[in-house]
Amino acid sequence: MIRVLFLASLREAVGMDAWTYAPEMAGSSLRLNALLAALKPTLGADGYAALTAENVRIAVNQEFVEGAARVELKPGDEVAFLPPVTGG
Amino acid sequence: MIRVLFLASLREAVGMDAWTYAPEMAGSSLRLNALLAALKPTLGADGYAALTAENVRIAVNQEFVEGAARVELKPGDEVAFLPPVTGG
Amino acid sequence: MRRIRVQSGDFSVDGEWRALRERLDANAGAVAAFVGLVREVRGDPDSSLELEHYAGMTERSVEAIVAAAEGRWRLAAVTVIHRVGRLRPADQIVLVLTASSHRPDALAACEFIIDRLKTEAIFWKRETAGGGSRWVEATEQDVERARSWVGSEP
Amino acid sequence: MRRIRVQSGDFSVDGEWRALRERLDANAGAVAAFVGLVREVRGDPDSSLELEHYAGMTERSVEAIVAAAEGRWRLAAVTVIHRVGRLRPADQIVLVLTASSHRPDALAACEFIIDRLKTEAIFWKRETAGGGSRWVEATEQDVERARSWVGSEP
Repeated sequence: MIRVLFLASLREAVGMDAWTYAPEMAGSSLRLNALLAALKPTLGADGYAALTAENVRIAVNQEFVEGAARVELKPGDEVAFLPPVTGG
Repeated sequence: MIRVLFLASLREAVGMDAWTYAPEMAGSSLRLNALLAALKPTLGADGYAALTAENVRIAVNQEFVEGAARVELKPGDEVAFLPPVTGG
Repeated sequence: MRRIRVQSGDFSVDGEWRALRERLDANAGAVAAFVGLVREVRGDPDSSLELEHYAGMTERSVEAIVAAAEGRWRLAAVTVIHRVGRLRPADQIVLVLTASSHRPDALAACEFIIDRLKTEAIFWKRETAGGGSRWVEATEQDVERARSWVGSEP
Repeated sequence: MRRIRVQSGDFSVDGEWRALRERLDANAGAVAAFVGLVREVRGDPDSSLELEHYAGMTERSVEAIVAAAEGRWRLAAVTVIHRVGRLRPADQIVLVLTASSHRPDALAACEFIIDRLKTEAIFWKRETAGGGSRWVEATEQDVERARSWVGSEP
């Protein structure tokens, strides 16, 4: 089971704050781009476009990752989609 | 009567914090360099050298002045000798 | 010595200043501070600001900014408090305190930390005014300022 | 709005911060602060610092520095408190508070004021440590910093 979080404006863009993905993972690894592909039908075109915008960053277990095709996920991981930040 | 103040390290260099100068001023103006000349015998060579060092600034009535030969004094003026400052 | 907090409650500038001062030894000659206050949005006194964070990752993003400052300047103590949740005009939103032996280090580190908080710390702001609301984006100016520290020597 | 004081008594950072904050409207989003503390001289815990001023002219020299800052940046409020007399290690010596709508103005003005106070305000420092005492001179670094503001655009 992988927990997926949509933060701030992305929560509104996709219409939910979290999504749980429970694929058959035994024996084979799951890459981040496979998770994105699995999300696509759930989100619709607009939501998917928002998540994959150039300025959206992805964190796995609260660490930023790059190159969705190379990132491997394991059961229990938390994947978060973060829009551009504005603190201070 | 003109009041002359020696501030901070200059007070120690000349051995006094203030000096009062009461020349005959009626009819003629007194220039700052004449006051310096009048101070010289009172101060001795070391004290005079300290007062006329390049980094010493002079204020008349709490405003900095430049060019002692041009500055005119009138009775009641306050002349101050200020060594380099260090605030903050 | 670091004190970093992300909290919904208000903070006391006085309390934080006292707590920091107690941690200083007799070589700390300079403390710089920055306090951010919520500004009214588009002249609407009923406007508000909602600050969102990602618990855990946000705290670590602030820690990383403070660690970067500690790597560049000699700092005796640093405090960063950043609020989240719903804030109103004139509310305190962020506090940065930096202490050092010398003035230039304390001032530069304080400015560096607040500049980076604006562009790198994991917070999102949503402002509500005049019946509408929108997510705030980092301004070009903020991004420029944060970038200007890259490669510049302390 | 300016509040400028030269005084022998201590000041309260909290009190000054509250007083300044009360004077701000809902457009002031940034307050920068600097507090100078007396450092131990040459590791002597019994060292002390004596600050001398020239009553009247000193206050006006501080006013002139604050006016110069107000001319360069948009400031909603400025507070400067500078102590004189005998101070001990860890004592508060100077406070600068600058408030503005925006962060860059508050930060730059605070730094400008403290840099100028170091080199232009009419104060003299004499430090006593290890049985001897000497008048402190402005460091090359302080003079350089103050000079670096000349001609630089805000």
